Amino acid sequence: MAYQHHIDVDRCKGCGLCVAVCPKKVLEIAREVNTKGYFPAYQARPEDCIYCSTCCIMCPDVAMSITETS
Amino acid sequence: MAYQHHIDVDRCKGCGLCVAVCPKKVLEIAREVNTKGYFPAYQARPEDCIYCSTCCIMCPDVAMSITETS
Amino acid sequence: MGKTFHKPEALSNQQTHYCPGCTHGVIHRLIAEVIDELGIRGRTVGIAPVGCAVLAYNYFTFDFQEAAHGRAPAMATGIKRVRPDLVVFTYQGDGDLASIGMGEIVHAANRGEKFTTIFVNNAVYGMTGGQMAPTTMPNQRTTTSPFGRDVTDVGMPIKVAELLAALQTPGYITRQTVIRPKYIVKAKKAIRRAFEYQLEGKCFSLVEVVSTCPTNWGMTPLEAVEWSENTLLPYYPLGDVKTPEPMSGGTDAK
Amino acid sequence: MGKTFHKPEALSNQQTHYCPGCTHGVIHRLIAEVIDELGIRGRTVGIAPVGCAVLAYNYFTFDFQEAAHGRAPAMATGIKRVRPDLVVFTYQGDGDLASIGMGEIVHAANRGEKFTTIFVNNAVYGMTGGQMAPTTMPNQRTTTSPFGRDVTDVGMPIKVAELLAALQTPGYITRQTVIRPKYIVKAKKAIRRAFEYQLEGKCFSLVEVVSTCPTNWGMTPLEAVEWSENTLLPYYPLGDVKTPEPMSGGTDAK
Amino acid sequence: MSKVLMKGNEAIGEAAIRAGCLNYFAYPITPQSEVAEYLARRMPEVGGVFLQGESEVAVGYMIFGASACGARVMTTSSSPGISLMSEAISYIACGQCPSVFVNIMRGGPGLGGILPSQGDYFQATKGGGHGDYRLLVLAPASVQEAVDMVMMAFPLAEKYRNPVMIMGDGLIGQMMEPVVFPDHLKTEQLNTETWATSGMDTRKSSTRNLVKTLYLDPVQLNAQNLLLKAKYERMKKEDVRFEPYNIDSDYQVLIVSYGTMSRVCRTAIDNLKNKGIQIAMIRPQTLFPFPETAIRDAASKESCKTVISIEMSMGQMVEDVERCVQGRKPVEWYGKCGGEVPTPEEIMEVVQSYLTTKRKEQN
Amino acid sequence: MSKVLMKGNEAIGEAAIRAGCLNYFAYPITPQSEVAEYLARRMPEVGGVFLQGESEVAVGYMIFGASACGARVMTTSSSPGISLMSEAISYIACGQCPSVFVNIMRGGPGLGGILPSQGDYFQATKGGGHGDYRLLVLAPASVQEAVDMVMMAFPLAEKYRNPVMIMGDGLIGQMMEPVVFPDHLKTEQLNTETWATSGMDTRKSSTRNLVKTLYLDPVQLNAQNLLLKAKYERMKKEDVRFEPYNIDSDYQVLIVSYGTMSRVCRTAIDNLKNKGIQIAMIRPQTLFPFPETAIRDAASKESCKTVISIEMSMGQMVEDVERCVQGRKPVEWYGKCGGEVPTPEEIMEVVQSYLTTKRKEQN
Amino acid sequence: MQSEVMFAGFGGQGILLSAKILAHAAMEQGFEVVWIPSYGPEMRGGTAYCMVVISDQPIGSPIIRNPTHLVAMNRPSLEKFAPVVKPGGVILINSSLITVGSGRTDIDEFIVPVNDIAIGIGSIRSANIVALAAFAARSKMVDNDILRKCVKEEFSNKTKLIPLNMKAVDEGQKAAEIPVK
Amino acid sequence: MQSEVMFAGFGGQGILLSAKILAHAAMEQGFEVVWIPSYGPEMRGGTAYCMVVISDQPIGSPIIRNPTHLVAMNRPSLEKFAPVVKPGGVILINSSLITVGSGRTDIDEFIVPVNDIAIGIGSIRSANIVALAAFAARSKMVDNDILRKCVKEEFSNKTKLIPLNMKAVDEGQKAAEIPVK
Ligand SMILES: Cc1ncc(C[n+]2csc(CCOP(=O)(O)OP(=O)(O)O)c2C)c(N)n1
Ligand SMILES: Cc1ncc(C[n+]2csc(CCOP(=O)(O)OP(=O)(O)O)c2C)c(N)n1
Ligand code: SF4
Ligand code: SF4
Ligand code: SF4
Ligand code: SF4
Ligand code: SF4
Ligand code: SF4
Ligand SMILES: [Mg+2]
Ligand SMILES: [Mg+2]
Repeated sequence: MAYQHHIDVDRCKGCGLCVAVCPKKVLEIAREVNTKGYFPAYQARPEDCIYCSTCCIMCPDVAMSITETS
Repeated sequence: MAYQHHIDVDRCKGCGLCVAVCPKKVLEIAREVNTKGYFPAYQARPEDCIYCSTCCIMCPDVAMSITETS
Repeated sequence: MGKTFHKPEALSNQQTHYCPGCTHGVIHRLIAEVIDELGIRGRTVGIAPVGCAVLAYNYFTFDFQEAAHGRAPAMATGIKRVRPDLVVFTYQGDGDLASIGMGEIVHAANRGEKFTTIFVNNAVYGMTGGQMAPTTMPNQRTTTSPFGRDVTDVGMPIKVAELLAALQTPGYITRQTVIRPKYIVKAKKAIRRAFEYQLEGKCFSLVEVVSTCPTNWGMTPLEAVEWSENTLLPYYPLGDVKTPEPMSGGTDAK
Repeated sequence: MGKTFHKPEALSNQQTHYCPGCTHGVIHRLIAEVIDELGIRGRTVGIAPVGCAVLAYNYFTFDFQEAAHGRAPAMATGIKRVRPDLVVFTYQGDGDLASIGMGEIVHAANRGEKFTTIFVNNAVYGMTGGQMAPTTMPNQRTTTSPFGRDVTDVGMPIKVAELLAALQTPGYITRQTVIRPKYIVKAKKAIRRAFEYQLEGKCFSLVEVVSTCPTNWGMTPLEAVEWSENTLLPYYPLGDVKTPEPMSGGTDAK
Repeated sequence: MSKVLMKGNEAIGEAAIRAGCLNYFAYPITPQSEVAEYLARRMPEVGGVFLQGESEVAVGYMIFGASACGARVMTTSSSPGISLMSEAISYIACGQCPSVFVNIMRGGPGLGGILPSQGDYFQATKGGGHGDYRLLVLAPASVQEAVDMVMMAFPLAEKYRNPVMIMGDGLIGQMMEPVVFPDHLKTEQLNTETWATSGMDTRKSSTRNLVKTLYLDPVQLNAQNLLLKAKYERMKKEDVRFEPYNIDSDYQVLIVSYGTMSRVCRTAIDNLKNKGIQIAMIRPQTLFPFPETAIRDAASKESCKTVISIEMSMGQMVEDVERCVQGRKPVEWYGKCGGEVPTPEEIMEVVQSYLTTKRKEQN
Repeated sequence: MSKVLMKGNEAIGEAAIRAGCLNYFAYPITPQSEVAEYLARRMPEVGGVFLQGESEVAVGYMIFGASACGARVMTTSSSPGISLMSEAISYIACGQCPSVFVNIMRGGPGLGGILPSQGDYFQATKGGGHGDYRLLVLAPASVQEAVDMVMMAFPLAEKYRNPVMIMGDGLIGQMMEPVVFPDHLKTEQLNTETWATSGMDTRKSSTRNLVKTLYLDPVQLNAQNLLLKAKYERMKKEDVRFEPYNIDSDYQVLIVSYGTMSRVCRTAIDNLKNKGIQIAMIRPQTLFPFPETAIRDAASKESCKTVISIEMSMGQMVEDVERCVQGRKPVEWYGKCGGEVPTPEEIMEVVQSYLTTKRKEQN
Repeated sequence: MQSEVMFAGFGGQGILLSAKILAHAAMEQGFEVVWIPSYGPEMRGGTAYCMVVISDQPIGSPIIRNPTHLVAMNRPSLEKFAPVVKPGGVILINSSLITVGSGRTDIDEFIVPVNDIAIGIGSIRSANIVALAAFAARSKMVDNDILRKCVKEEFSNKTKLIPLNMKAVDEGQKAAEIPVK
Repeated sequence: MQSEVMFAGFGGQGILLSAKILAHAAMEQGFEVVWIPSYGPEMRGGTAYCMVVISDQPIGSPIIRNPTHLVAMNRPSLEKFAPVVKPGGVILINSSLITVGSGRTDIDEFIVPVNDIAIGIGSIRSANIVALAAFAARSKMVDNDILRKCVKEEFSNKTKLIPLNMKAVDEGQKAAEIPVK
């Protein structure tokens, strides 16, 4: 089974909490603003992601989801 | 030194609390109403009074006083 | 115990409107005696509640304000903040303080307002005709708990002293009663101490006084005293619940 | 920990108005997850406070009412008394619950009203721009304590969970936080337990959640998390403060 | 049902139950505590809810919560208690939740006294709370009418989805009169599907309901206010109630008076009639909507020289009377308050003074 | 003093200090919280008292307590907060304690919105609380006037021993304008000897003072009410304040408007004047006492066809306007509320519609 | 025709109850009635009084300054209300507690040792019913049978007290047989 | 003559402050001024805007639907307010964040890479002052010296920031030297 890690860029407020809690240091904050004026998080090193969902649990804005792909 | 035990009949509401607490059973409730319609307490056995002021301490209506007479 | 006994100066001559045997009168007198002894009549402001003691102002001989139902602690705060030199106390019933006025007393206690509260717990709304109070005992019948207080429906009686003692701000919180002479003597000492803490600017102080309401309990004054002793005191134990300093050896607390 | 993660059904799609990194959002999600898991969305009524979470109703997909400032517990009482079959919770901030609404929460808890309160303690008035709350820490600067909270002037921060636990009526009172994933997992269990007690008709339940307010604390979200952990948690210790039954062995409380 | 002799307060409690109101929240206050005491006994008998709230502030929001989820609900209080509910009443009006508030008025302001008064006319009719809202206000003049108005209040509250207030003075609550209770009310149950927070399962709906009063967008808040205004205008059209007395005579003075005060006026009018002096009265039964047209028309009658608003207050309703008389006749006020109730003799004297002395200049 | 650019809320705080008010109790609420925030910094500087109360209910009684012992004291709040103070205000009025309440109004009813509104006119002028009492109500139209009125409010409160309310809308609190602060007020200190609970030693008196509002005897309570009524009548004689605008022209329409709304009307009047259309305005600066005579006289002018009350509310002041115009001219209302502020263009259109279309029948 | 009866005495003398029974009986007899208590924080002793208005017409003002009759159970009540009673009415004086007269000659001064009678039949607590029955008989305001029925009904959930109070009605009526002066 | 300037952008861009300084400078120059914030629960991000009205007459309505000028610090602000600006005014566009134009031809479209300039002189936080100075110079609304003085005064209790903001004023003014199209 494979997983897909998705960040809804326009929901993200760039708070950085997910970046801080990711055990694999996968996430970083982008340098481009989104439509709301925030700098959103993105998976800088997606290959390191272990889909542990820690970032999702931390995110106050439900901006992240993990989907099972077959 | 002598003491005078005084009951202000019209202040007394006849509650009987003083009667109950007097260690010497000096007090009783009268059978005549006062101007307010209450049956006031009186010293039925003044000779037994030891002027301990227990009745005064208990009286909710400050209807009793003890005065020093020379 | 002195051999003479007179009406204290801080108490007026006016006869109270309280029912026969109601211990509100005893509590009034103790306050007056303490004020006399401390010599603070000229700088004391009392605050009457809404409750049977609403007319308390008639029975004292110093400045008084009358509060709205439950708001005496807010009024006392107003006075004490603008005039810290005055000695301020509130006199409140259990409906007044523990029901409608819960927010005000908790916050005044928590701010550590430097006034004194005399809290008269008679387990019922006296003035309005005997409705249930937050302090009404389990199964106690009142006009609004005609089948007895059902604790599964409206909860347990509130122990005000213990509740306020749970706050972190230092304060003096004690529970006393005046239903018998031996208790009256202790209650007076506690009231005096409460005023002393205020005079020292030390803390908020509250004396809960377990009282009676023969009229609304449907009892004679003597029966009321018994009921208070046998039913209220076991649930509302007497003694200091909180002191602002480590308790000194010789207090009158249990 | 499941390997997939999605927005719960009880949460709407609408984006919140909360500031970046504000943990109100995490708490919302936990409530929604619990409601999904218990399958009670169709019979739940939430009550939004006046505070930053005033618009909380926009973020959930079940019936909601919006209360006046501090009065959510009274509204919840009104609903639960006339419709005991509904599942009712209030969501309240520290200004809302611990300042203006102190009377209402104490009495709802004391009556043992069968609803659940989620109490978000962020040590400040968020919505109105960072004024002092009853839970503001000693020396913490806010717009109305510009020189820091002076505890000799306005008293110590109120420990709401401990205060309510001092009541005699049984209840479930716990303190949690959501500032780090490890705490979030525990907080969710506590929220679930709080709802379960309600579903069992057992008691009043309250989950205090120590939160953050990066905006009014003048911090980045990460700084806020640190400050919360280092300054708030020592004063507001986590864990169950009161349970309605003897605590079972394997709870998550410390 | 046969006649029973009953205290107004208890009759109000019984009427609520017969109106299908099985939910009552209140806080004790003289002179209305008997409503609570009565319902503390009665509600358990009928399987209803009785709860003594911790304060009037809390009770106001218990009413809001309960009515928002679609329950028929009532509270009773007296003047200071109603002041404490004024924030809640403003919320409930904005949230459009049907509910019934009874104010058995006592003397004010402040703690005042506990005797009958009508000092809360302004508070009830102009809104004690903040913002643009109105209550539909019913003013009974007897125990029987109090009962009838309670029975009427719930359907009206539901018709408009608006709080209804019943304003009695202390006497209405405290006196006993014979009453006949109407049968239990058989109204269609209010349709709460579209708005009440009754739980989606209960409604078998997948749309959630929301009861709120916050409208951050001023356009929306203005729209909400226009919606409310339209309801109040509709009340003015459809639910003005009043009782004329001796209105077909060639009256020289028109009295406007309500509640207990109007009964005193009726006695005065009868006595004066015996002396050959014709006086008429309009007794508003709804204080809002106010019987504006009726009063203006009655004041316009040729024979009428003066209009007097007679109140157990220091001149409150008189402002509404002045407003609707529109200068056609001089408008005067007479009243006492704080528990003093003017006697028929006093009223007769006052009325006669306007007939004999030079008509006073209006200010 | 020189001009400073200052936010209305902060200017109100500063003005209080200059008026000698060193005691401030309040609870935060938008759009007035900056008063509290300003005074939280300033009061310690001047040795004054700043306290954030736990609720508006409590704050109301802190004000009562402090003013009863003779201190000059102020609070500020906004609509829902004022509702919560209404019981206290009724008490303070009855207890005759001078004190100043500022209401920076927001949209209502209920939680409403936080934008400027004038929805609390009734509440302020007719008494949100129970019983017969009145507040003296001042309505500033600019930050400078807010300052001036705060400076004026304390002497007025003391003159009448009555609470004074300052009614600004959210804009008055939130906008910045240049202000010049008057010198510190040099009023004689109020004589509190005879009534304030300042402690007998302080007064060097052996008579105690008592501040109360309970009068169980109805004769006494009626007397207390008559005493209050006499004060309100005196206010009507001595302290009506208003500002006429373009009143010497041959205006066809008379506008009555206050506060921020009146500034919009002024712009509309200026614009119409440029188009050759004359409109006048009476701007009440005191909402109670209301400038009744001024409005009646202005409405009576031959050229005037219509009177329009323009409000940021759904028709409140219009009732007072109707009352005092006494049918001499048709009285109309225009307004929006809940944070919507009518623009000058809208006002111009409304006014013109009364000039061109057939004059509407009055209801 | 309208009658107005003032019942007055100490709190605890059962004033409100006897007034209520009179009103009830009058209602049963087909009259319009109003029962108006003096309510107040007077539960704490002091004076209690209560007005009953009985009429064959709808009753207007419930505020009566000059009642047509007075039942005075104690001295302060007599002193307070005797002067305001309308000429021609009955003033019942409880002579067990009142040692003076009404000072009026234009009324029917009706002296009954109410407390003594009540004690005589077994309990001071029936004094209010003694007074009520005596007054009702003397004033002929309500029918004897209806009064008995109403007294019974009033005590229907304290049935133990019915015999005592029936005796009180009898004795009260007997007292009224003294001819009018 | 009355000018009305709308300042608009994200919360946190210092919109209210730059508007305040403009109002202050205009006041110092002898004009009547009003500064009207959009207040709200908007402290939680979103859009912030603020109006400054400057006039040689007492200012009537503080409610302006059609300002004479606009300082647009982000794209949503430009889109929202550009259409309502009165013909003839200045529309400043912060081209660092806005990649489109105003779409108006009847105004002076004034394009300034505000953020880039601010970053260039050392801190993005001076962007608001850059924009203010650029706008003030372009619209010739207030005197340069007075503006400088007012900026200094504003930072008088954060003196460390004065040099940065003086540079921002300079750079802003420089940006305005681009001739009007
Ligand atoms: C706002 C308000 N609510 C209710 C009342 C009515 N009221 C007067 S006294 C009282 C209860 C008093 O009970 P408590 O405080 O226990 O005093 P007690 O009479 O027992 O000494 C109530 C509810 C009131 N005056 N004001
Ligand atoms: C009666 C009343 N008083 C005051 C306010 C203003 N007000 C709105 S939110 C708030 C404080 C909210 O703080 P808190 O409850 O801690 O919630 P947070 O925003 O921190 O989540 C206040 C005082 C109001 N709306 N109504
Ligand atoms: S799922 Fe885990 S590893 Fe992947 S980005 Fe999130 S926290 Fe990092
Ligand atoms: S926690 Fe959520 S909102 Fe914050 S940066 Fe990460 S994805 Fe964005
Ligand atoms: S003084 Fe002592 S002995 Fe004398 S009567 Fe009183 S209690 Fe009894
Ligand atoms: S205690 Fe006082 S009031 Fe009671 S009977 Fe004795 S003297 Fe009388
Ligand atoms: S009612 Fe109760 S509390 Fe009140 S005076 Fe009587 S006995 Fe005392
Ligand atoms: S102000 Fe504070 S509590 Fe409110 S949304 Fe922002 S960070 Fe959260
Ligand atoms: Mg009590
Ligand atoms: Mg908070």
